[in-house]
Amino acid sequence: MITGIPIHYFLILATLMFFAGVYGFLTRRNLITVLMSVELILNAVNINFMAFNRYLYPHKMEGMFFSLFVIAVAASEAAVAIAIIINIYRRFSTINVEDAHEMKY
Amino acid sequence: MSPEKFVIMRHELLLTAAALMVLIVEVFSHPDKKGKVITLSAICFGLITVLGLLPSPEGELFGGMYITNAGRLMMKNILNIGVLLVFLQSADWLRRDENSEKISEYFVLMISTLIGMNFMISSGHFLMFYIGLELATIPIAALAAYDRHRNISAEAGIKLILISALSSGILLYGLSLIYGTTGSLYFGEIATVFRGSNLQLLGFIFFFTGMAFKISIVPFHLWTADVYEGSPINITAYLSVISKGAAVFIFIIVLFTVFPVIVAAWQKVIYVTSILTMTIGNLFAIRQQNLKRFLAFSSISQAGYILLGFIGGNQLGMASVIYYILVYIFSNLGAFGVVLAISNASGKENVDDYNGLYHTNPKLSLIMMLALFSLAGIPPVAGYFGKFFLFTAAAEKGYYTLVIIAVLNTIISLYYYLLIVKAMFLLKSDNPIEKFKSTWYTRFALGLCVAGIIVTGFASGLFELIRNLSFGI
Amino acid sequence: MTSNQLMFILFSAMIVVFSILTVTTRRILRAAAFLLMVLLSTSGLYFMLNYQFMAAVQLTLYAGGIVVLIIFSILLTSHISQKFEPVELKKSIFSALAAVAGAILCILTILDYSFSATTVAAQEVNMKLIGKSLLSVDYDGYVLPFEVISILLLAAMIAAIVVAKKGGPAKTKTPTLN
Amino acid sequence: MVNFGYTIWILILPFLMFLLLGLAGHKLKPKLSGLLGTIGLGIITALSYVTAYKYFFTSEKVDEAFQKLTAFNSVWLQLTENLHIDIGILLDPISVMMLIVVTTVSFMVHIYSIGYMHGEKGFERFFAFLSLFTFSMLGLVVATNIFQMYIFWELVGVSSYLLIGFYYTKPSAVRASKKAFIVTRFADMGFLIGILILSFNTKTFDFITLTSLSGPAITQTGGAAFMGLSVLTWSMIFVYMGGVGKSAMFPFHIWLPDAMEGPTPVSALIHAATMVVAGVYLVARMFPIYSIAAPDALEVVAYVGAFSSLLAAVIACTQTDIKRVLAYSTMSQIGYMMLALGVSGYGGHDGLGYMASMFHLFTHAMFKALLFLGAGAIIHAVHSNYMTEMGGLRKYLPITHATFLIACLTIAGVPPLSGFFSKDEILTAALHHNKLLFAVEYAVAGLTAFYMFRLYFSIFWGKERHYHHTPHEAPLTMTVPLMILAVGSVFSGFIPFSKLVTSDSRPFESHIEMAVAIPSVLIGLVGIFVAYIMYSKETAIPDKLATTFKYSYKWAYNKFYIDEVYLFVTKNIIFRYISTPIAWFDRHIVDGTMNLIALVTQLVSFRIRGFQSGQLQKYGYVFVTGAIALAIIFVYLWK
Amino acid sequence: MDILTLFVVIPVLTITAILFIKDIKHVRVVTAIGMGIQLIMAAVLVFMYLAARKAGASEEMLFVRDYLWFKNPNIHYAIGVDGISVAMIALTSLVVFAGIFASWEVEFLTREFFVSLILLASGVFGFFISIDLFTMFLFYELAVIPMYLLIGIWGSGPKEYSAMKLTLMLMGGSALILAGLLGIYFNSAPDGGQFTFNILEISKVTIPMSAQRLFFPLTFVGFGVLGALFPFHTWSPDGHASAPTAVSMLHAGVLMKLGGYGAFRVAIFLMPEAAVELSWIFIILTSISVVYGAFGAIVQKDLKYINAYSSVSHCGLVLFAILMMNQTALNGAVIQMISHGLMTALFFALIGMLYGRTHTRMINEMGGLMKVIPFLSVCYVIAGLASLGLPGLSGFVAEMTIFVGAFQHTDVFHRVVTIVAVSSIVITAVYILRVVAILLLGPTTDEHHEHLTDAKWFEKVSVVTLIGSVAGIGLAPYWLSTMIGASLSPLVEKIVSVNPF
Repeated sequence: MITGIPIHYFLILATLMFFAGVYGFLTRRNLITVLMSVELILNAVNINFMAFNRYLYPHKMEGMFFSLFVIAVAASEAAVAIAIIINIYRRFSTINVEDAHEMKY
Repeated sequence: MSPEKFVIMRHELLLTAAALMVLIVEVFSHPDKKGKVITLSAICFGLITVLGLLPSPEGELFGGMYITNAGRLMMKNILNIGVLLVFLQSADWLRRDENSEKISEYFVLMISTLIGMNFMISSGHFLMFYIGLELATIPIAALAAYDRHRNISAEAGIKLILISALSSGILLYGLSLIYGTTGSLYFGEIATVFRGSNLQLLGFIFFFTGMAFKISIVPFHLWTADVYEGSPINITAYLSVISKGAAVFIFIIVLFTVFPVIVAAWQKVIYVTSILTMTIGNLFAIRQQNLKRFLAFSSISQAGYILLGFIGGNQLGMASVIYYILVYIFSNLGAFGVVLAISNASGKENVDDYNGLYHTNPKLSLIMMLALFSLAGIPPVAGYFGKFFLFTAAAEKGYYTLVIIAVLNTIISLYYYLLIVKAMFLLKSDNPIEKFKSTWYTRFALGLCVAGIIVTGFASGLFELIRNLSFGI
Repeated sequence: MTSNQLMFILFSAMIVVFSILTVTTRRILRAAAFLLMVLLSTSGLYFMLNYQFMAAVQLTLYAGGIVVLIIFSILLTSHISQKFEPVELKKSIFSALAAVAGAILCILTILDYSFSATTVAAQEVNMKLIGKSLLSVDYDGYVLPFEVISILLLAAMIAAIVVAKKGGPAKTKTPTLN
Repeated sequence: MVNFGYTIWILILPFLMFLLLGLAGHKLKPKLSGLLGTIGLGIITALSYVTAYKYFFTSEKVDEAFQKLTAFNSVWLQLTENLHIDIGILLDPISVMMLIVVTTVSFMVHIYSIGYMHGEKGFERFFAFLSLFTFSMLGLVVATNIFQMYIFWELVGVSSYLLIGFYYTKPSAVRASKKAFIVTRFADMGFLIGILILSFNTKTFDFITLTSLSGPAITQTGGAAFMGLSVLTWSMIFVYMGGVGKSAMFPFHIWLPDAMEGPTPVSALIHAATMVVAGVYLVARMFPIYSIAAPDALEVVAYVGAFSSLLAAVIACTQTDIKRVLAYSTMSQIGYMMLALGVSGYGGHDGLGYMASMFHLFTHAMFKALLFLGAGAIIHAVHSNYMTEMGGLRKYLPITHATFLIACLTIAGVPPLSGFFSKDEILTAALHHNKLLFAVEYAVAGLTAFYMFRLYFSIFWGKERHYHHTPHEAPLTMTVPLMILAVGSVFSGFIPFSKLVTSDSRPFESHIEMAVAIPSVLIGLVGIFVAYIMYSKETAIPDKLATTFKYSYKWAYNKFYIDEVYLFVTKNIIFRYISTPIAWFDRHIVDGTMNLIALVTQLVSFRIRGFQSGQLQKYGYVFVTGAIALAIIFVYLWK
Repeated sequence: MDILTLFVVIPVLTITAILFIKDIKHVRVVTAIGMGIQLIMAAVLVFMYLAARKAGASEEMLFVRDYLWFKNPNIHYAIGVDGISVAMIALTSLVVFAGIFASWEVEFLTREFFVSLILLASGVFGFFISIDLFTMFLFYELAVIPMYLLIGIWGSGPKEYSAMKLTLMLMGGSALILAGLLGIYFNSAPDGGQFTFNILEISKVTIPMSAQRLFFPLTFVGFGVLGALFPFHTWSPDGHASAPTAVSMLHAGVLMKLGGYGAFRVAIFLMPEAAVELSWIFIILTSISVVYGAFGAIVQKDLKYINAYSSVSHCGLVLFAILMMNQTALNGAVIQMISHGLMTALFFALIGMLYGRTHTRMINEMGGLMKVIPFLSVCYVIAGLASLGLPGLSGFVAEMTIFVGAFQHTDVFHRVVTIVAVSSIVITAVYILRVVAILLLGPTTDEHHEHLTDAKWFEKVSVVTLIGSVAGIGLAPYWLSTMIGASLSPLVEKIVSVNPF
């Protein structure tokens, strides 16, 4: 199903998504949206792995499995992060990322 | 699986068993007797530490996904010792009322991170490496946010987990590039086809970034201070010593087994970043008032020194890095142990609060001084030997400029370590920390630290052992 | 232009647009929705790549699991109609610069590299093979990561509980620290 | 061969005495310690006389020449293969002569001091220092090598320092002692440099080797030239610098008048008879080199000597402190000796100046010690140093008066007293060498007679002053030395020096040249006469003269402002423009740099704190840009 | 156990003993006993050494022991002594012994004080017996660090600042040394073979010139910092001024000698070629040190500052002589180290005692003390005279040896700088006499000072020990000079073989 589509397309797409995520990480105010940006980043990486696997090394499934585990890890990461975010919300009554700067310098 | 393979994997298996056991005990024990969990865990972990020291066959399991050899075993043992010390030190803290609900969780999380580290160290495949890395990070974020009644604890937790997510994202991106250009994620296979094209270098740099985050190398260090300050002290200790040590270990393994081809490239990277790390870490440390934050920056600069051992790309460097981590575990945990004890007794964490400490708590002050001297690399304590070997390793490859910069940096670091010594010994205070007696756990832990600080240096056999074992990595 | 290419363009356009929307929209629930769209398009890509299993996982785990989790937490912590203040211009410009620079760097480097497809015959990815690989202890077997990830999930669960658990007795007492 | 091995005791005894009195002195009774010191010195004096007798009359002569005998020599410090500092005893005519001078005067002073210092606090200390001085001076005299001489040279310097500052609670004494030490120390630096250059070129310190006619110093007349003079000449000039300092020649003479702050016996011993002539002795000791290998340096010696003697004589005419007058007189007389050496040739009758110099040294020691001790007795009696507060004392102090008169006549060169002979020889030598120098010395002879008798008349004649209590003659311990020295002053002129102490140690015939003798006696008498007119009674002449020649008088009275120049150099230039800036520089620039490094570190540390803003997204920003930067640098820029 | 190791073991034992003593009053007694034993040991060592030499032992180092410590890097615990180290050990034990008596009355944290002091001493002893660069460096740093506590806790004035400055600057020096040592190590086998830290072995090979050019300046400056090399001397005035008596004594007396000793043993001896090539720079710096220190001392008002600047001058002379690189000058350098060690210790001891009585160190606040406390004053004068190079005291011997040695160079440069250095003897006289005049002589200016008490017995022990040694060396330098000279010959041979002068 990928004939006619060079691998570069997938890679560029993943890169764009990746850096969109990075941009989101750097600018979003809400901790949850920051977390969402992280999910974007991880998703981009997954696309990379899958594309490589399919295009270049289709005889094995390393890339695919890697993506699979990344998803699992991302899920657990998100779970913990959300737990902490909720905790923060309880304490600060806000989840604005800029408000979490009690410690500095 | 044959029993032999169990023996090969005994670190991880034992730890898993321990974690499960703690969970089970938690479930079945009486709510008022949760304190027993501490004793149980400490004893249990002590046993694991001892068992880990037993000789073991080398080997690969799971088709090369899990690799163990004497060198990696030694790294795990070193971590075990460190974690044991952390456990002992945290006993008093866990007994506080506000923590009594979550004792076993604490242990389970700690042990599971250690399992992650062990898998990371033993990995022969980047998937194992990645999962180990995350297993070693995610629970720590929760631990950093452990103190629910302290705002900064939660702040530390969120900072840690988000930055770590970003970093692992970048790391993964790098890994994906490496995978794409080499066709494998097995260490051995990558090494055979890795050539160092631009894309591979890019992948390596992103991979390096992820590791640099764990080791807190400048400019990927900024989370360190905040997280260290916000976390409970024993978590900070754990982060600064165990977590960092494990990352250093796996980093050195990866560098030497996966990327030997581009040694020239990573030497340059390390050259620059180590200078940055030492200098920036030191410059920030100078001004710190909070001891945890102070030790955070100190640990950043220590990471810079550790990189000196990498740069030689030689066996001496490898050995000295591992040795230094061992020394660093004793020294830093010594320092953190004192900070923790004092914080537990008085709630004070600032340098000013330590004024005149020697007059009320001479032993703690002496231990602190010893630990700081070891961190600063003052003879005859172990830190001196560790630093010396690191510098020797760098000098062996002719990096004299780097060595000079490093030794000049040790002067700055000596300055701020001496500030603490000054506070404890020289200054007087109207409101000193009152005299208090530590519990058996703390004493034992600090005693071990002191013994480690003193003995590790003089006992040349230890270094010889590490040198011989590190050969196989 | 083949249908493949059309589909790819469709998915990638969705991904790019929704990604950017996810990180720029000022309404949080919309952001979650856009994220969901991105994830869905991604799973479409996986279908294209002929990884149906992964596409399914993506759908269930990512779209179904994580996004739901996120939406729950949004509901817990925010008003649905809440609109963010716009991002500081300086911050957004610099961040965009960094992101664009990084993207350009990566893209140029990728374009610079000539990938050579393997000559080994492709493997039919079916559930049986996936299951076998997942439980294999040999080369290219993934039982160990599978086991370890279970520990990770367990640990994450406990971690989440530890963090989110409403305070025990300590909560009622005045904290001694700080 | 006569055995002189025992002469080592001449050195050891005073040293032991010094240790004994210095360490245990305060436990002894003062009287006892004084007595011990004096007895010790008596023994040494006796030994010296025995030695002199044996040396001059019984020791073997080779080719009629007195031999240089090394009575004792032991390596003290090995420096290089060739260079080693020895401590030993060298006996030759001049050293033996000096032994006599030093021990005699010292013995006299010891006896005198028992009376003079009676009841003073620190009596035993005084004697300890005297012993130390005697030890050092004797060591200097008998030095076998130039470095031994330097060692003892320094030691006499320090004994002089200690003795000048004996009244250490008196600020002026403290100042004077400091000044004396530092000025001579500065000169000694020249001496040391001279030694270094000399020894570098000759590879030896040993006097016998150095002065031997076939020795390295004389045969290889130095290496490369510098500013037209050979290196050897330079070294000898530097060595002479030491002599200039110690002998208070211009321009290093300023310490000597101030040194009179010390107890008078000390002035007599050190600053009149013995130590100050060390410079002369030094030149004499090295004389073959000066004469044969470095005649230019010898010229320097002559001119410095002549100028100093003139300068001192002029100043002496205006001073009112009797000890200062005597001090300038000493300087003037030493100038004579220097001049004599400077105009002397080597060997036979050419060496007349050398002989004359030594002769004058000997006689001067006698009469100048006498003058000082006499002055001491006077001061003892009237408790003042100023001749303006004295007058008509001859009634009260008959013995002192008589001996003082003898000394004055001697120094004025009235025959047949000893001064006449020695001065006459000097003038003769000068006449044969350089008419200008002769003329100067001739004038100085007149001035000498004038100011000595000005002193004499002002003290013993003139108007009687009001004294607090009637002056009385000094005790026997003080007058006996006066008398002995007076005898010496009278008769020492008859010692046949040309037979004993000559430049090449061979005797030669010398006789009085009437053409020189008669004018010199005449001018002496003229000087005495003028002084008589002006000072025997209270007259207005001196004041009138002083106002007539207001400026020259003022200059002379203020010692030509040389002290002020020195003060300017030390206070303003060294303290204000060298030391203070250096101290400032050190504290602010050098130290400041170190502090600045620390400060900059702190400042940088403060400045970069913004990185650690606490903002998670800023951390992320740094993280991402860091990663991108690393990638750009290491993937593309720096491969 | 060999005799040399005992020099490290005895201090350690003493420390242990101190730690276990209950009664704090016995601490100083135990310390004195321990260091007394050390002193006796030093004497025994001197005799053993001389006897061994007399018996014909002709090795460069005697009593050599070599234990492998680390295999790679090739680190040994290697010890051995030659005449120079024996002399330095004797000096150290003397000064330490005197120092303990000088600090007899330390009241505040007595136990800790003596422990730190002995720790410092053991570092110094270890340094002098080591012939392995690693162990040497280890002991070197060991000796520097207790200074911080000693000055910081028991010091006076701006003690924290001074202590910090001193420690940092010295550690800065040692940082350079460390780099230098590593450089030497990795060039110690230019023909292949095992690298080594052993001085004797390194001295047998020629380190490549390119390496020498880099590492000679590093090591020399590194050690020079401790040897108060201009312009790295500024720790000295502040450090000395703030340090307690015994520490000043030990520091100026012994620790600064580590600088000279190290510069000689490591920098010059191992890298003579570069030393010859680059010495001119350092010769200029050291001659500046010599004159500059002396001039700086003239206008100081604080006794300790005066002495500190004087130490800069005198230690500058040590380095100056070392750079002259011939037998005589080196001999002079070693004697100067010993001589300066003794007399500066004496100075600081006396200053401490004066301070203990008058509670000031400002010379303009004191005056006429000679009348009140004659014993101390006389001792001060003696120290001063030793310092300005009076014959019969040790300073003279050292200075003259140096000057004569330095003047043996045939080129103009060396001789001109020698003359510059000679000029310091005058300046020294100026400031010494100035102090003596203001401080001791003249009338007593402060009426409170009229009832001071003279030295107590322990002070006398301290002072007399030092004066005795100063005078002993000054009166009979021959044995010392020959002992050092004999040990120098093999070293000098190596240096001279490359020295074109």
